[in-house]
Amino acid sequence: QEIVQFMEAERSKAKIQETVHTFTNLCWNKCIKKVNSAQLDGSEQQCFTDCVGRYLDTNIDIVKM
Amino acid sequence: QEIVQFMEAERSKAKIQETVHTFTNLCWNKCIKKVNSAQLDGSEQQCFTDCVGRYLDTNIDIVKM
Amino acid sequence: QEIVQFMEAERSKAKIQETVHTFTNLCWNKCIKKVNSAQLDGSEQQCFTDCVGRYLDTNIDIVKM
Amino acid sequence: MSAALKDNIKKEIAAELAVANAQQLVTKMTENCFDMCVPKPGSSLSAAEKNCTAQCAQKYIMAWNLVSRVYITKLQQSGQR
Amino acid sequence: MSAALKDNIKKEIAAELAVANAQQLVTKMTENCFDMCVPKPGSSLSAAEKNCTAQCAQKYIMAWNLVSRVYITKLQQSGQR
Amino acid sequence: MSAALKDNIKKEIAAELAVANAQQLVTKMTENCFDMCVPKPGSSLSAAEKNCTAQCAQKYIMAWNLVSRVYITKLQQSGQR
Repeated sequence: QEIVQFMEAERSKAKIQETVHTFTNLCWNKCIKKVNSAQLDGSEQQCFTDCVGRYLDTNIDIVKM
Repeated sequence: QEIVQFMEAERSKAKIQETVHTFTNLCWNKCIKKVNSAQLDGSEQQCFTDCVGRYLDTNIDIVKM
Repeated sequence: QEIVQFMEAERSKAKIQETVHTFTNLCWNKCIKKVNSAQLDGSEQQCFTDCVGRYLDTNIDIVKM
Repeated sequence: MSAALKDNIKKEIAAELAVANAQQLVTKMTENCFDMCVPKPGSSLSAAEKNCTAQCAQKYIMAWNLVSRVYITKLQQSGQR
Repeated sequence: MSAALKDNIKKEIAAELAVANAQQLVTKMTENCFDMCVPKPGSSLSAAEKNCTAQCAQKYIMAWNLVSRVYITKLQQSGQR
Repeated sequence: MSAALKDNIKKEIAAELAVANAQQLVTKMTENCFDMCVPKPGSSLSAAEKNCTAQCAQKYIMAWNLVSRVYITKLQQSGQR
């Protein structure tokens, strides 16, 4: 059962990573209009942080409705 | 076999619901430009009805080609 | 094992076709702005050819990074 | 298999389908309403954004129900299943 | 297994793949051509919309075939499979 | 099962997940960076397009890592798993 437990943990990790892919793609479209450097500048970082936060807030508000 | 039959029926229901999700999303983008109320007004209702209808017509025309 | 081999070949064919669907859709959005004829004219053909080529180049550059 | 057991299995299958359908609906609603109501996410949802999201979600459910009715009617008319 | 049976199985597998591929093509064509040719759906398809859709669908198939040729050539050049 | 065998199985499972995740990341990066950096594909990638793609890819990875940190923090705060 140690292996089964490990697989469960990996599966939940995979699910989280899948969501991270979805959010990165969605927030990329909102936050990055063009590419000027290889870095995320301060306002871009803020935009991604806010984008994920507000998306989750929106999701919670909708589920609670 | 009663259970098998029931599962078949549920599966075909799930397939229909999946199509309804696809159509709602697609027609939402065509019919709703901004949100002013919690209702679907008359012209929005007409737009969704026409969107589903013409999408199916287009699909049939393409298959018949 | 003849059947197994055949299935492998078919599966790899299916994977290629899946990629062709993805590329056709992606390049359609880049290359076709409106429909004036049932043919692909010369510049549209060039656009699809370049679109697939440059997409693969971009993919290779990213993987090599 | 007893009739009671069969009923239980049916209920479980139906419930699982209903949950999957509801999750899909919530995901699509969130995607579309976030996109429409929160174009520039800030440090918290404003009252206007919350209001827009709530209206949008209700509208989305109404649209889903309408599309469902229209599609099922079309399926029945064309005799497809 | 007899050669005839093997052949039958192969044909069935190939047919299933071909059907799945054709369905995927029809779905993508319908999505893209509906989007392009029917921007504002009305109570029925107009002659112009029907004409656009027919041209669009033929164009889409030509594009699919071209992309397929280009991609397979690239795969062969790079020695990948 | 021996501890060594268990360890091997775990390593294989973890490696498979890591590969799937990396492939998904490369696919999404290619899609988004090609879309942004190569609006009109020509006969080869220009220096400017290659430069844009390289910067875009690094930016995308930084964005992925940031989103991952933010999302996991939110999950922990809400006590969900």
